[in-house]
Amino acid sequence: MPNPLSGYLIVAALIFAIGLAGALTRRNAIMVLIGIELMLNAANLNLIAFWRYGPHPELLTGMMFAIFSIAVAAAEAAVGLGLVISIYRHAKTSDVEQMNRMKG
Amino acid sequence: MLGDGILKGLAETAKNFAGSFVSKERMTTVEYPEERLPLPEAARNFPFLVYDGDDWEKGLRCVACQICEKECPPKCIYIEKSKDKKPDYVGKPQIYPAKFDIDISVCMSCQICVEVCPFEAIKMNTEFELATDDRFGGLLLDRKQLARSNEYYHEIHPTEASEVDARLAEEKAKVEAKAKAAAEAAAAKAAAAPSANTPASAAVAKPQAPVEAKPATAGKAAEIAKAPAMATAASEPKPVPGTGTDGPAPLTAEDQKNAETPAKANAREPKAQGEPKE
Amino acid sequence: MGLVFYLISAFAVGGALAAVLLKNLVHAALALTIAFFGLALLFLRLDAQFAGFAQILVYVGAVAILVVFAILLTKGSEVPKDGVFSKSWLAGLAISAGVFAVLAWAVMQAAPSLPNESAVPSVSVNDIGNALMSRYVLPLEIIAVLLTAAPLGAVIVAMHEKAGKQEKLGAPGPGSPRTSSGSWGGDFVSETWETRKN
Amino acid sequence: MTERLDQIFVVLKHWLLGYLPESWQTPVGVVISVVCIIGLYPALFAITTVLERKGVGRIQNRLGPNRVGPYGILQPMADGIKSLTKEDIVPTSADAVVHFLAPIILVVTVFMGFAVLPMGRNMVLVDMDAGLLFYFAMGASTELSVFMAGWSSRNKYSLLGAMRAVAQMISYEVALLLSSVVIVMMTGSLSLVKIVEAQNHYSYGLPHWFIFTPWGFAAFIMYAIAGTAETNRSPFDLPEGESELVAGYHTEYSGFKFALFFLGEYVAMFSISGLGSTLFLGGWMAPFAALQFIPSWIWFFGKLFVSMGVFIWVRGTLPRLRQDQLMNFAWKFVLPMCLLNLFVAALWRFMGDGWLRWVVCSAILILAYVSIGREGMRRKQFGPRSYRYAE
Repeated sequence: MPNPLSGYLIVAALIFAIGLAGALTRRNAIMVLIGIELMLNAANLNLIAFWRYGPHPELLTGMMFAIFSIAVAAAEAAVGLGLVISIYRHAKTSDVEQMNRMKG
Repeated sequence: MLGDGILKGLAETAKNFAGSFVSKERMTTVEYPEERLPLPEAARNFPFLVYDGDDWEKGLRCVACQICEKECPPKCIYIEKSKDKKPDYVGKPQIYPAKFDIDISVCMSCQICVEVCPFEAIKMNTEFELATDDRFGGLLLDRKQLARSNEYYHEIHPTEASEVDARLAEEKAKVEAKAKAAAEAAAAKAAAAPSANTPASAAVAKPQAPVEAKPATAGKAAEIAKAPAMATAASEPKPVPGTGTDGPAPLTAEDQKNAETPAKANAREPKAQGEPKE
Repeated sequence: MGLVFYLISAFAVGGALAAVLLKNLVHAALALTIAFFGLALLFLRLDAQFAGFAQILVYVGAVAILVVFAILLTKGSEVPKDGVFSKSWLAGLAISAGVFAVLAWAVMQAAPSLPNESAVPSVSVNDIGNALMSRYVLPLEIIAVLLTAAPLGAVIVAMHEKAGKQEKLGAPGPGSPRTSSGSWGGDFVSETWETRKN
Repeated sequence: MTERLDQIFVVLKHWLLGYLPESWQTPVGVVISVVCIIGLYPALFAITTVLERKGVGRIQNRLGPNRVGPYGILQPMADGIKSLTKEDIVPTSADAVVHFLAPIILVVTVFMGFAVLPMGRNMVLVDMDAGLLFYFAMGASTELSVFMAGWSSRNKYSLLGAMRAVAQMISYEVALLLSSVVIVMMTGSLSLVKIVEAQNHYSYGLPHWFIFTPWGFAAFIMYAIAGTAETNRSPFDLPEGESELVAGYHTEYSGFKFALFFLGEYVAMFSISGLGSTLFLGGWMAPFAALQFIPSWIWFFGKLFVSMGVFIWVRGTLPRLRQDQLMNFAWKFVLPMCLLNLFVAALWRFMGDGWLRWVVCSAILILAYVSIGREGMRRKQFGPRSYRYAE
């Protein structure tokens, strides 16, 4: 790595790509959510890295963004998993490929 | 208000905690190996063999009649009769158990052996610390391990033991009286009066049966009554049928039936198995 | 840089890979917590103490548990027979590989112009609190509203509706509500009514 | 002299480190501290187990263990040897890796919490700026290990116990955090060292502990309830309710792994007690100004043992709650009280000095306590049990 920031960015990109792959290739709705969580986390890593090596760390912009993103991700996980459970109750499956009807 | 019950409970347990250091009466536990609670008199565990006197081998009351062995529901008693005889407590020569084993891993403490024993020879022990590291040999007690003195019996079941002693003493006295009567009768027979003997021995046997309500003891009475008769049989054969018809007869028949049933069942079993083949 | 960075990165990336690849969903969720933990360590390495601990508290303590609960509630702990990957997995893989290639290329292109080593920012929790309460107070309030609304919504969505309640809530349809009812009592009433008619 | 005794461990550590080259001192110092913590708390755990058994015995008018050694004080040694020599059984269908990792993760995360607890003046492993947050982050991680243990055992009892434990810990963690946040509000710091220092002054010979304020007292009660539930102690020991679930999530553990769970549970109790005394009871401070000559670490561990004694006392007194009572209590009593307490603490802060704030804050809290309690009792949500029998 030429400099530390790019190292963190590459790791973040890798985790983002892994999360994206998981969200796109897995059949289970919960696994899709797991992939999305990974992507959010990769974004958080980016934010923190940019805050750390940015020109004005004392302004805390990236850090704040990451903290808010963590909070939003928690809410998102709660709602997403609630939806998965609700869908599972209706369709008796959590396989996203079988959730192809508009009427439950 | 919410929580006052909790405070009340906490006060109660605090009282218990502090009180347990102050008053010994609060403590419900007994520190077992050092302290023991007295066992209730009716406590029972596994059977033991009673012996009189100091020598356990000589004083065993058991005459190896094998009634207990036959009656035992889980069949945990194993008796081998001796070839020779030794005198019992009344002085009559009897066979004795050459081998008397009780497998206490099988025994279920039902006390039936005690109830059927005509000789007061087997009683229930209260000893419960029988743990051993050998579950086969260690729990198979032989007659030496089973033998306990009559004094020990008095110690663990005082009321019952004194009753038994009184009964034995009474029987002994009666036997002696009867022996005396027999001797007198023999003397009388010598004086040519044979008809006098029969009512006398019947009178000995008869009152015992109503007094002892239990059939087992009645049977024992018959046995004891029979014993002197046999002793005198050599000199006088006549009283034997007289005593035999009087009461012991149905009992001995029942005993025989009991004794036969397992044997019969055993005999029948191979037949039943063999029948479909034929 | 240094060895520690590579170790932690390997930890996080390995956890993420395992989370995506493992067949058993509970294993995947546990691997996900490894990834979260690795990312939290990376945050700590970036001197973002508060964010790192918040990450552990929220993700490992709450989100992972939530995922695990959801897995157990949907009977997801059994491995399905017809494979865990969708039919179009190759396309998904290609897309994500492409995304990674683009991102990595961009990062590598920009690397020389990126800022190099910089001083450790001296940011205490106090500063974060002050910033939250002054400059970022509006986002904070919005997040607070979101965090109140989202769990409520999640609970309502996931709540198991009872048959009786549904009936009470539902508007009376064209038919008689008595005969259309699915409850035991309704069936009983409709049956007797019909038998009487016959 | 008292000064030296107070700092004896700090001085000892520095003296030991003096023999090492400069670059080694920091890592070796950390290692020494960690080893001390890892050695000390299991020893305290051993003492506590025997004290607990004897204490609960006394509460029930029994003697408790008294066979191994004089007065039974060597009982933990016997227990330890027994559990170490027992066969380690892993169920055939268990998930071996997860099953193996669960107790280790539990113990590690539980011990991590001690890193930020000040155990005496200048006796803290890391004086972290976000110490309290670190503590709760580690506390939250224990839930996962409990779940791992229950799930990997492939046993219904284990799984039920784990689900109960996780549900309970999540519910009460909210209360635990909210009751601690009051302290953070008043001191303006997440560092536990600073929190202790904020309480470190006396007036009329009495200390300014946070428990001696209306909001502090209310928060302490809520903290104690939530902490008891968080460590799965009686009366909140449903996850391992032996009458229903054999042993809950550690049903399928034996030997050393079971001992690790047992250790983890007790060390978690120590750490919750330690945090509680740091937040509300002045940490290593002496309760009276006149007693300050006694070393600070003695006060810390004394407070630890007193709170352990209360744990044991409560265990010997209260019966186990039912699951619905547990949840109702968490969400309908403890949580509203904690939220109200936050408001009361803010009020206290802005009312300035004077007797008025005492009256107002106490009145609000007592009123809320009585009314929420009465309402709950009326609806039979956390009152005495009522039994319904099958018809």
